Amino acid sequence: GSSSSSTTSSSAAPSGSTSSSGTDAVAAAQATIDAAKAVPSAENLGTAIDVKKLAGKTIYSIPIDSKLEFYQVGEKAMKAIAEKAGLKYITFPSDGTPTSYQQGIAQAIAAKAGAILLNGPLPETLAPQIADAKAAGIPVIPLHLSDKSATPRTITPYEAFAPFNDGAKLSTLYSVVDLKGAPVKALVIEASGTGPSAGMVQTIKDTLASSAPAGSAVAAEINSQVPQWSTDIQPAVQSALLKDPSINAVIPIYDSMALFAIPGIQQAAADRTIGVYSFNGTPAVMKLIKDGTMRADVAENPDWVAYVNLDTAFRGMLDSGPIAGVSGPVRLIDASNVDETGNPPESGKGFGDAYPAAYQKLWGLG
Amino acid sequence: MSIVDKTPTESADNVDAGRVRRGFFREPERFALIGVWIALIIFFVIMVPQTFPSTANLSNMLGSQAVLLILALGLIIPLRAGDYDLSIASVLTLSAVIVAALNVNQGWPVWQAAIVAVVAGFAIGVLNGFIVTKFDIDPFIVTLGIGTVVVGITYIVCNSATISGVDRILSKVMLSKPFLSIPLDFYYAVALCAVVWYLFDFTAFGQRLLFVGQNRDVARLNGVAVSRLRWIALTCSATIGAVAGVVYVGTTGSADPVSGAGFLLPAFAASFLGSTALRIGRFNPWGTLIAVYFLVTGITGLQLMGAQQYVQQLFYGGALVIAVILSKIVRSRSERKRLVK
Amino acid sequence: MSIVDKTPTESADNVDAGRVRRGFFREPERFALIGVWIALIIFFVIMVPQTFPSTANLSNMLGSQAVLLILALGLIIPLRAGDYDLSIASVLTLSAVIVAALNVNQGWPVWQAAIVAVVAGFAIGVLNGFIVTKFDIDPFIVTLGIGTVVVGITYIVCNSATISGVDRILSKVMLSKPFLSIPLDFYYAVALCAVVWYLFDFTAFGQRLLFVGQNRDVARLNGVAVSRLRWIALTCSATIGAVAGVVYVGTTGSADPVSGAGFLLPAFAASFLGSTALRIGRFNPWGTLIAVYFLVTGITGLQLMGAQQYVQQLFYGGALVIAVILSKIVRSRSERKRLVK
Amino acid sequence: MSFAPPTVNGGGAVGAPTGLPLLQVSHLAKAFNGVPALREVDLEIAAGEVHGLLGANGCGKSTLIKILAGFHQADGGRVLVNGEEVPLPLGPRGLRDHGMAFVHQDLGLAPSSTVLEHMALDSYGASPGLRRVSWSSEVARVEELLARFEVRIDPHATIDTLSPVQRAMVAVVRAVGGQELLADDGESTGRILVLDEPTVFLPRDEVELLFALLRRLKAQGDSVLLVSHDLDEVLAVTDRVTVFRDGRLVGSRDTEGSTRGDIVQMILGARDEHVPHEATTVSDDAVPMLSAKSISGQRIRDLSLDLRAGEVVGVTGLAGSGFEELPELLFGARRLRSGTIEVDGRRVSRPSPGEMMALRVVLIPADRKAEGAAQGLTVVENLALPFLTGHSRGWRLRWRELRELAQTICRRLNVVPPNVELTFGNLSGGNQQKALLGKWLETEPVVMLLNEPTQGVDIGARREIFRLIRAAVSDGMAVLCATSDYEQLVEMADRVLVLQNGRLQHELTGADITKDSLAASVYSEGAA
Ligand SMILES: Nc1ncnc2c1ncn2[C@@H]1O[C@H](COP(=O)(O)OP(=O)(O)OP(=O)(O)O)[C@@H](O)[C@H]1O
Ligand SMILES: Nc1ncnc2c1ncn2[C@@H]1O[C@H](COP(=O)(O)OP(=O)(O)OP(=O)(O)O)[C@@H](O)[C@H]1O
Ligand SMILES: [Mg+2]
Ligand SMILES: [Mg+2]
Repeated sequence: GSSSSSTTSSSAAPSGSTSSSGTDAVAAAQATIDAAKAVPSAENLGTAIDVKKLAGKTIYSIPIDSKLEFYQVGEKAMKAIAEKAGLKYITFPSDGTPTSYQQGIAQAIAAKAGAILLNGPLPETLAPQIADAKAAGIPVIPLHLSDKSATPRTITPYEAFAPFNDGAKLSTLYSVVDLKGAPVKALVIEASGTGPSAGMVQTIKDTLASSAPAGSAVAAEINSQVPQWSTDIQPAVQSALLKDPSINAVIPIYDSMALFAIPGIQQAAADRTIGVYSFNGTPAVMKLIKDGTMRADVAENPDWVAYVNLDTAFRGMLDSGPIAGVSGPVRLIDASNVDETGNPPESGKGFGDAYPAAYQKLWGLG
Repeated sequence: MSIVDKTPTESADNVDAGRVRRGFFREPERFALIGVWIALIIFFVIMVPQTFPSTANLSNMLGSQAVLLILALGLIIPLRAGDYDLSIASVLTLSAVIVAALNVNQGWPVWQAAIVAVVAGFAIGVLNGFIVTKFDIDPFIVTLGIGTVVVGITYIVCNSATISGVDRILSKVMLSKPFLSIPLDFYYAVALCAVVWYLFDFTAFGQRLLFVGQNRDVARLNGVAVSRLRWIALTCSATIGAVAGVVYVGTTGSADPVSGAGFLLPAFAASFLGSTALRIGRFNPWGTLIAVYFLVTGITGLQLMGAQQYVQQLFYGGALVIAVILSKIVRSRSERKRLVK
Repeated sequence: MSIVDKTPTESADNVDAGRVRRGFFREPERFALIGVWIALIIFFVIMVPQTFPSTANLSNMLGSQAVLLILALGLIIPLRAGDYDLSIASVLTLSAVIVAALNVNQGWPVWQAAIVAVVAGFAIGVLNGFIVTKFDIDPFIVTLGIGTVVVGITYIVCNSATISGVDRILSKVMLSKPFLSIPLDFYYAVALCAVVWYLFDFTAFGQRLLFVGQNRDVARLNGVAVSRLRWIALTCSATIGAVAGVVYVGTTGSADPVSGAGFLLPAFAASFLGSTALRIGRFNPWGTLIAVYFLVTGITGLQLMGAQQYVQQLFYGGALVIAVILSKIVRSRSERKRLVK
Repeated sequence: MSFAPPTVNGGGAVGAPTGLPLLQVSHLAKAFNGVPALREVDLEIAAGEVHGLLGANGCGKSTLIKILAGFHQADGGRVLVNGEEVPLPLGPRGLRDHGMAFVHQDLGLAPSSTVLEHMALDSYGASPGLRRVSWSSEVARVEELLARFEVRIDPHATIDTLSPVQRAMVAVVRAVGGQELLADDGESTGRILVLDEPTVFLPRDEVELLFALLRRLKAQGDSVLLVSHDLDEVLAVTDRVTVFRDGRLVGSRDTEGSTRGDIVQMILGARDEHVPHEATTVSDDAVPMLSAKSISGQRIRDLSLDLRAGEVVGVTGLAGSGFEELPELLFGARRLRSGTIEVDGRRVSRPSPGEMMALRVVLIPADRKAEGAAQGLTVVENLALPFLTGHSRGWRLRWRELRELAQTICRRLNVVPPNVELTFGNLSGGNQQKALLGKWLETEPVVMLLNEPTQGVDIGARREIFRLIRAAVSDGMAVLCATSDYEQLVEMADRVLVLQNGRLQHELTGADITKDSLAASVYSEGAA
């Protein structure tokens, strides 16, 4: 339970590559933001497949920790969709330990599952068990682990991607817009233990270098492993803000981090106006947008994600070839559109209602 | 396995001199930890002159550790009686979640929610104490088990979700900075320190607790109600754990079912490290306070110096061990010195 | 034990009478835990008839807990000598990370990497023992501190990231199922159980360890080299912790700097729960094995019944407490029986 | 239960060649935290002698023994065995591998381990101990040993289930057995058995049997070092005695032709004037301070007795007769199986130490180290414990008052050193005992329950303790004193209850209380 955060001044991006003037950057960013605030569309979801063939099969899903809200919501959504499509869906009650994932896969194999979904656990940490599944002819499909720009793993040809880097990019751009042309001095909070972390941090740096006013940069990074968020993030944020008074934006790569970062900001810099911009769309966090403590959150729609995940799962079970670079959409939530997410905000609200039908059609069930 | 260092708290240099030595400067080893602490502060003042000595940083360091300090103060009460309480961190989490759930989801006034949370903690403490004393079972495993059950309950209460948006009043009560720009929760922690100190050093309860921790039979043959005291001690720790939970909600404005666990080992570290200061070999509140702020001083300083995360880990662990070793060495050194004169 | 709160395992009368009931059926309370375990198994066989009794499930239950069992077996060695080793989980993590780093990043043969890892664990144990015995400091805080340092080192070794792609050979050595379709690592764990059992019950070393744990002064008055034994015990635990780490890498094919910590409390739970079986009040390997598989039986059964995860938590904690209470009740019950005749 | 002189087997070879002493200790010094406990003492033990080591409490006897056993490390001096120097410091095993075996003052037994496990400890000597232990042969050896000494104790019984007497026997038998093992390994010729106050727990008859054993050992060329405060024992069994005073050697002399007085003078440096007390008989119709009606405990069966103000009631009997259980039973420290207890007319339903103390009944337990005081806390903290509520303003303790109180107690019983800030454990046990007695007298009890009150206390202290108890009694306190030390009963008891098999068998009063009459009634018809 000791501190595990770090603050390293990253060298500012070469100003040559930064966009000419602050105002242009803001304008450009503003355009992207406005687009991202709109309800995402449900077009071109990929080639059609026939899911009827899969009726009666069982899907086993192993979340990182079945207790956690984020996974509960997702699992519930996927269960509903799978059953609607005529499949059985079982969520393995994992408890966050690799041991429980191993047990989950073993049980899935024992139960002759049609597919195993890794909703969070890293495939690399389960190589032997995944090999067993392969041997048993069961496809293992990682969900929501890598950005859609990533290339699928060799051990798991089918993988459902997520728009992590889009999220990082949008939350960064929002800070640009928010600061009205002033150079962004961002404090980035990451969790190197999680898969997408490195990519998202890189995206933030690139965005600040390419599409932010000159002089924008990541002023400090805090790296905190998930178990230590509660004890470490707040003091680390406080120290970082003290250490570097120029920091004017805080970008936690996952919005659950914001819950610990915000008190730190209020403590160490009550007098400064520092916006918090993040990614995920956790209801508890979107609520903070309502009361202004949080500026913007790039939200995913767990329900939509569930469709994407199962689409990939079905394709895996049918072995109809993976489709690269597809993921669920994101919508940027700020004070202007937070009310569309419900009151109090609920995950999944504010993404329109076109996509379920679209997927039913895609799967030949509609 | 004794958890209290039973080596004599007095060296025997004053044997032949019937004269009673109780002066402040008796036993320099009592101040070894403070010495290291001061050295550390000086080091950082030199290394990070602009930010480290700033009031902002001071208030940052003092404020950010209040929850941990309160938790550790709860822990040392059963520790003094020779009992571990491993459930205290789970109680903190449950209490925090109860406050948030009642206040946010049920719309109760926050102070009512807080009372319910503390009562819940109290009840858990009573249960711990009951099992430990009635069935005479090692508290280590009892509190480990009950703690796990409490975690389960926590998930039910908050229905596995993070609950945010707790009434701002609570945060104000905890974080506003009326004097010296130090947040209130620090003052609460210090106040609790004083209370525990009074309890330990100036009340019959404290003395009896000490005997229970040192030798249950002796305590019992001297008419001390050993079981009742152990029970009370475990109840105190759980109740204080719940209070820490309320403060925690105040500082974060939200509550989730996992956060609290991270506090357990640091709280133990602080308690044991504290028992090497001021009253060597005995768990004592002021020593615990010093331990907490000694550790955070190091961590914060390193953060301000921009050290890597692992450097902080190395410091945390290293400091723990070295500080303890040091107080031992100084002790025997000073004993030898006393012998020659 | 003393005149106070007498719960003699033998009434003095039948001591004079000479014979104490010995042999298998002495002290039924020794089997309370096994009884509960069997009851649990029957319950699940009835509730989940198709999957629970399947060989697949059996091999799953047995195999998945090998790492935990090995860790717990390491833990009970210092526990028998009265010392806690809180660093053992960190050692497991470090060892796992060393194997992965050397094998994957440095391209060493995996068995060489494993040797290095175990040696590292051995060294940490030696350090723990040195500090504890030379400076006479409570192992609880020493191992807590060293454990934290070890975590720091772990982050350096793996540079805060998960390392995957460890040589499949290792996984084969751990997971292939030559007999009864039970993974090999289970047999390793059982073998270690037997070794520790031999050590505890059939060697002078084990006997001396027992006396050290019960009363250090008595042990010394009997010419036992107390410090050396405690030192050795702490070295054993760390070394076995490292071995557990190697097995762990085998089962996951990868290593990360955090997941190991999750084993600490379960290992303690198993050790203490185990001390309520077979040899009541003494940490013993077979009891530990029973405890580990008793707990996993419950968890797995609940999983197969599709219970929510918090239900598992409630079971885990509840089972811990109830099992311990039960063995106490049965004990005093059977004592009263013995006293009357 | 008896403790018969066995035929000791093994190592019959008579002692060391020539007149070389078996053990020769010279200029041995030891200080604790700078306080000298031993100042350059010498000690010589010849082959085939029983050697007494005498001295007042805290004079360094046990310290010397603990050094030889490897428990403490000497600060300086030389140790020679059979004329060969043994380099200091001795390892953890001390001189065990040179044929010495020890029975320590506190017996050195672990409560929750079995007799067998204790005896097994000796079987491996200094080996690293990874060799397999054959339990069957261990059991055989131990059972043979116990049988030979006619000690009827189950090898698998844990120590905490044994009476103090049984524990003492186990300790002694075990030491002898350990030496035989060495003999079998042919490791040693003449051997030395060291006994630090072994008799304090033993009733007369057992003591006699123990001495018979010692004579036997001596007969075969082995030697014995015996620490005792009972001069009659010493005169009876030893050939030579060495006397220490405050860590210094006073001298050695042959027991042959020494009188009790000579030795007392060596120990105290003063003549010893023996004052027998005249028993005061209290009329039976005086109200009983404490009365027990048909109480039963673990051994005691349906026993009734009254304690009246101003009398000292002694309780004695054979080992296992239950007399040693009585004080604890009356104090509520042991579970009362049946019967009722009244204090000062008030009925106590379920007696507990707390309740009894509230009624001003106090107990001084036999096991001073484990139950008398918290060894790790200071003297003042230990002495203050019963007075906390009395000396607090509201909730606040008045430490100054408590400190003064502790100082007066120490002064009154001249506890040395008189520093109340000292860790209690650093007091010699005799001084610990005085301090504890003073503490309880200070509470002005109406009933005082004593269990072996002068156990391991030197004559000087013993006299003081008697005087203090008498004084309190004459102020109307009632005392119950359970002891197997007849001399003590003669010296202070007005009435003596003799128990057999947990039941009251005889009652002696006034002038009838003599060593002989006590012995007679203890062994009279119906005795086990
Ligand atoms: N471990 C220790 N720490 C501090 N002081 C000690 C220690 N052991 C012995 N002493 C002191 O050394 C002196 C000698 O003690 P020792 O036990 O040898 O006396 P003794 O001759 O055995 O007395 P007794 O007849 O009461 O057994 C005592 O004053 C005692 O307080
Ligand atoms: N660990 C320790 N720390 C301090 N003092 C100790 C320690 N162990 C023993 N002592 C002291 O060492 C001395 C030796 O104790 P020992 O067991 O010989 O009995 P004693 O107290 O001398 O007995 P008595 O006075 O009844 O003959 C005692 O003063 C005891 O208090
Ligand atoms: Mg002594
Ligand atoms: Mg003595």
